[in-house]
Amino acid sequence: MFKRILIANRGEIAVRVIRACRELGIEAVAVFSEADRGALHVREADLAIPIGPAPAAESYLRIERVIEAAKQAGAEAVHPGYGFLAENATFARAVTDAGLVFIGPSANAMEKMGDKVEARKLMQAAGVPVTPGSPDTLETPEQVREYARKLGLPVLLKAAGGGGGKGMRLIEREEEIADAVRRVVSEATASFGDGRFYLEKFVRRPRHIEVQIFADSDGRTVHLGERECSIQRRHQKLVEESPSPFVTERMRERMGEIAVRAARAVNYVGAGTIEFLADADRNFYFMEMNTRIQVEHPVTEMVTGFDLVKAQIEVAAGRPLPFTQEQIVQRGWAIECRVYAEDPLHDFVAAPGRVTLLRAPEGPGVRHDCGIYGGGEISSFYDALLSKLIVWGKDRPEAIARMRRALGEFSVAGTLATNLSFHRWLMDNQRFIEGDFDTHFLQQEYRPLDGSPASSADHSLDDPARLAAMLAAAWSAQYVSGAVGSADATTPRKPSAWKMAGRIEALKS
Amino acid sequence: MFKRILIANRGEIAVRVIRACRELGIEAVAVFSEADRGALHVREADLAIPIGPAPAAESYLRIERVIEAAKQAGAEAVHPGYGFLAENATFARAVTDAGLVFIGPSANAMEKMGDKVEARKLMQAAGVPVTPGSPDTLETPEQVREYARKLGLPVLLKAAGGGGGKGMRLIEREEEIADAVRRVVSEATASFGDGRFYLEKFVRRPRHIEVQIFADSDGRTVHLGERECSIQRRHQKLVEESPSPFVTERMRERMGEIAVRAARAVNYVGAGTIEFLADADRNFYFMEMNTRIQVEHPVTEMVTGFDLVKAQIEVAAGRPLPFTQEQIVQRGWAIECRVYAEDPLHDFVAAPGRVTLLRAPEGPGVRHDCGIYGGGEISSFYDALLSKLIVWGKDRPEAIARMRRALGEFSVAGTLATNLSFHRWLMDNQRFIEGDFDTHFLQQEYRPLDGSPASSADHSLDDPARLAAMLAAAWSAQYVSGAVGSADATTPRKPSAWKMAGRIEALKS
Amino acid sequence: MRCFVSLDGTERELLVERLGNRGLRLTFDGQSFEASVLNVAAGEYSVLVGNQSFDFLIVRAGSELTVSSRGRLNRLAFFTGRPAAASPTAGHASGRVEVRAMMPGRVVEVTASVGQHVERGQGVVVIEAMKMENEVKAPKAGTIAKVEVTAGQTVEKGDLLVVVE
Amino acid sequence: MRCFVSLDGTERELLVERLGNRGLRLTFDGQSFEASVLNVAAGEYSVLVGNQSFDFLIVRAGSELTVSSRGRLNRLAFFTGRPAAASPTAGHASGRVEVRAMMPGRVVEVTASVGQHVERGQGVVVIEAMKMENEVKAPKAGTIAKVEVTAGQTVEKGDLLVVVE
Repeated sequence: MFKRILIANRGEIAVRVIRACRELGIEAVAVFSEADRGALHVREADLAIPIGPAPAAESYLRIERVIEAAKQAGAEAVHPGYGFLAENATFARAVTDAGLVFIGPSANAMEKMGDKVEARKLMQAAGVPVTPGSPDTLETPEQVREYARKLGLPVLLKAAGGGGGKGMRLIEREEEIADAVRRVVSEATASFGDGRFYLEKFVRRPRHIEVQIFADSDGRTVHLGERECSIQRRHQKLVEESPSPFVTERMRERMGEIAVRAARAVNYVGAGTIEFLADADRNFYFMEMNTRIQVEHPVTEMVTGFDLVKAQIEVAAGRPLPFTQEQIVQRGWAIECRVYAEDPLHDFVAAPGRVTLLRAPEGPGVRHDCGIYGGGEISSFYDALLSKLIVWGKDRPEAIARMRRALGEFSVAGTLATNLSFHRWLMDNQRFIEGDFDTHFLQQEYRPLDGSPASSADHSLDDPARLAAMLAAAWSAQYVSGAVGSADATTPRKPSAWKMAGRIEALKS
Repeated sequence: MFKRILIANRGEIAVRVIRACRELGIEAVAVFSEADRGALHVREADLAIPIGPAPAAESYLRIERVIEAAKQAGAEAVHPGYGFLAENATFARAVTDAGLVFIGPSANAMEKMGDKVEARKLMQAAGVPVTPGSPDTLETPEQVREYARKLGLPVLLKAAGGGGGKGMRLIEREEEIADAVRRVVSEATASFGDGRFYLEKFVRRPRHIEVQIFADSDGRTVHLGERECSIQRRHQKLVEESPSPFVTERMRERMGEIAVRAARAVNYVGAGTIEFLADADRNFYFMEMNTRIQVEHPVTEMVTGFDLVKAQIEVAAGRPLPFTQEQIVQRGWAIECRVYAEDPLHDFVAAPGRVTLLRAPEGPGVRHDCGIYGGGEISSFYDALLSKLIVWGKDRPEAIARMRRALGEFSVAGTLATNLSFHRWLMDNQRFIEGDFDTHFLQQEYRPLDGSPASSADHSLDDPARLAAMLAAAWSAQYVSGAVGSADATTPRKPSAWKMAGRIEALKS
Repeated sequence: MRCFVSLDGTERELLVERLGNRGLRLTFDGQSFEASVLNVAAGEYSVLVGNQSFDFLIVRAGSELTVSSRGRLNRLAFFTGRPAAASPTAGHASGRVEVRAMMPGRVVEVTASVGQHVERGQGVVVIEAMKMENEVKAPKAGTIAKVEVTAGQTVEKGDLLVVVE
Repeated sequence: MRCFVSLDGTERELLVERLGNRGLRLTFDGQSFEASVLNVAAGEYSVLVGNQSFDFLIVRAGSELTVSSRGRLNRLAFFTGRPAAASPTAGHASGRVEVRAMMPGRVVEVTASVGQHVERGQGVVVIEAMKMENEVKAPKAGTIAKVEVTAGQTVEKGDLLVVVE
């Protein structure tokens, strides 16, 4: 086993990997930018190496600097986390070339899955269902029109080098084709340096369901069941769960088998995820493979009981998979809420700032994977993910009730905003409770300012909660006059011109 | 289901019950003494009612005041937690007489199990093995001698009304009998108002293993496996785990069956625990039944996946047991460390005080059931239990590694002391790791000041950890002079007479 | 003391008095309420109104107090000395409105130009922060009177972006 | 600055200097060490010594600083202005020793009487606190010169219990 691992990441995932290292008796090396000297992953690590200025391009994304840090620290292996360099084949190769172990799949497998069009072809050859679409990349709007007619509108125009919802356009009418092509090419060129595009049939009422797979270097490949990830905004996942309320036992088995087949097709090693799109009839299609640990891996950990990050490290060290397919049994239900520094009342706009006070939920069935602390500053340079709140319950209703309870214990106060009120809203939403949702759910259902106190007439101060808040504020601001120790002073001694103006941003819960 | 429940307790168990209420959609009513206005259970509750001065006898133990509070708050049921009035049959009766539901067994079952001698007789009649001993209470030292000879020395002289290690004396030689009788009678009279005593054979290398049972009002009775509770000091449990590393599958089945038989013998309803003493040959004997939820219930929750406090409430509301014997399957391994305000370096002496800063562990497999917060005051009026750290792992080695990791994240700073260093010591102890221990383990093995830095020569300041601590202290005390912004100022500007004298209380870890 | 609380446009006069060490009395509209308020830790307050228990975190930033509760209220902002300032992207504003950056970041695109008519809610500037593109919207319908930023520029929170008249 | 650190009886002279905003240099025995120290939150400090990362909670109570680490050190107490005071129950004390209550509580029993000879570690007083009976032990062998408490009495932390000579 390794003695020392460098974690080429920051935030909650870096802390997550540090914890895995600790439990394996491995020393964890953090890297940090100038903005992150006081970040949690630096505080938690055994060793910490500065790697450059605040912008990620000048620090966390600098391959040679990260490898230099690994050598300087005497690390034997590098864990990339997710994001940053995690799916960068050049980085994986550079790590290997430097004589270090890359904790992840081969650069080759990454590259095969990184090109969406090549991956589709490979998957089709391996017998993995893909969405009907153009067999290859297209060149002109005319070709797009031709295939759009074959497939039937609506269709999705997608960048071949894309992923994560970028470089993608829905085409509902033929007139939109020219503009869609122009915008996809421009976005894709800017974002991935690759302007190629292809066409896919648009799946109606799509659910995003993915399967966690795991493989060791001897070719043992297993799946760990599915995750439901349809609660999204702008193609970004907000809430995930395992199992999926939509997936039947038969569908689970088929998805698992097919996911294992997909992984084997690229000789995959380590933790990976096969993302599927499922339609209302429970047909499912390969979307893409994520060749890294996912943000939402904890829900799988909680229902299977296996620590996937520790398993990544074990497999990278050449050990066999620590679980067989037979040992993997889903038990109960897990839900994850991603806590972002963003304002759910104003279109989820980014809302960085200082975390002055933080109170996190605890108790039965609650897991908190956190990347921040009270007193810390949330920088606008990086991803807005602050922490992940994960709960486990014996069934879905218990998991939802527990998440509601845990969210009720969660407070983040400071100059930042968080999306906690969105999660509270979701846990009370009837469609979510019934499991009746697809990837368009949020767009259709979430109307945060409708019916909230801010726009209703329910503003009376005789609501004890509002009264209590006001009194606590008055006390804290020392705006309270009157006779200390005397209950009889009904006349204020010191009339004050203090004005309190309340803007109540409460949702119904 | 109930709409509102009063919790006749404080500390972590009151918070635990509040969480169960929340998840069931029930309002939780706290009661508090004058010392507890700012206690965590008051802050977390929906309603909070003052019940008297700080001493428990004048508040938490005042039956009529607690019932009055329940009526005042409109509660329909009362959860007693553990300790205080939890096993007081008079209280259970008074609650029922007041038209409220007592969340626990009948007063009758409590009384039958409360009298140790009667309970032994009852258990023997039901076919439950009890330690060989006198068939009834004894009256004179002569009778004690007679039975001691029959049983063979050593023997235990025990108070009939006792429990929790009080009113108990080991007799190794006949000369000790007279003194033992005198002391047990005096202690038992003072503590329980009941001077009766009886004799039991002393079990060598005893392990304290208990079985969680649960029954509903229709007589369905199940067991939820065992807990290993042999890590004790002065008969107080410090660390518990489930399963027990000592118990074989066959023994588990037998213990479970016998525990269910014991519960049925008193028509038990709700959560209860049958405590057994096991000898080195895996014979086990009924010790006593605890007719309440136990401090260590979380380890059972984590391996079975069932929420026992919610189940208590459901069963008290007349619902059937939420699990059948077949559904109860132990998965993985759970360990609990009780965090007490006591000084493990000085004979575990009570060490109350203020908690200035608190940083609790989080992440995979970690559960923290906490009764305190940073800024809070730990009163000397009540039990020293601050919180419980519980971890789950897929097997015992993973659970131990995880506990070690979690303890490494746990900091409590202030004027109090905690026993965290003891737990760190334990997780590194070879006998504990091998599962080779009995209830005498702590007394035999724990030598906190041997080999610790305080008594070794390992005091050099070139240990970076010590150096770092000193520098942080110097920085925080603003005792650092010198040129800000200049790295060249090797001569101090302002010589200081500050003296730092370090007393290092570190254990080896 | 007497204080004036304006909640969504309605101003009320309140009387807040101290009762002993931990007690407060609040009077408005002829009704009185008493409460026990305890500052349990830095920025943390426990309040009992009758038997009801509430717990708040209070953070002060400039003249604004933000009260977060773990119960029913999500966030309640108090401003001292001045009436509530509407958030730049919320509500029906009228007259000349300055649209300011709600976060630090990099201006990716300016989608409005001087003299252009914009609808309420129409995007005017795109700021990249936290790896997301955040669209800043016009708080009211009107004409763009000024554009103060250009693409590529870095802005701080509160920096003026455009003016709508 | 120069400071004197006494660790378990050995006194050393140290030189602590500031380097820039976050840096410190410590010199002793002719060796120098540099570190980056950052006060990340109230009472919380992050220290990098070379590449090694440490994290401390520091609490001040009177003249004593307590440094808790999540790493190797459990607890480290610093005293300013005076040498380390031994805890009343620890170590080999000599001369006249005042035995004080280490916690608030109720005296359950006084097991020593004036003039009695006690061995080191022998119980002298039993105090009930936190539902436990805590035995206060003689820090050295000697004769009980004074007994200042009686059974049933309530004591505060630091109250004088007995004197051993």
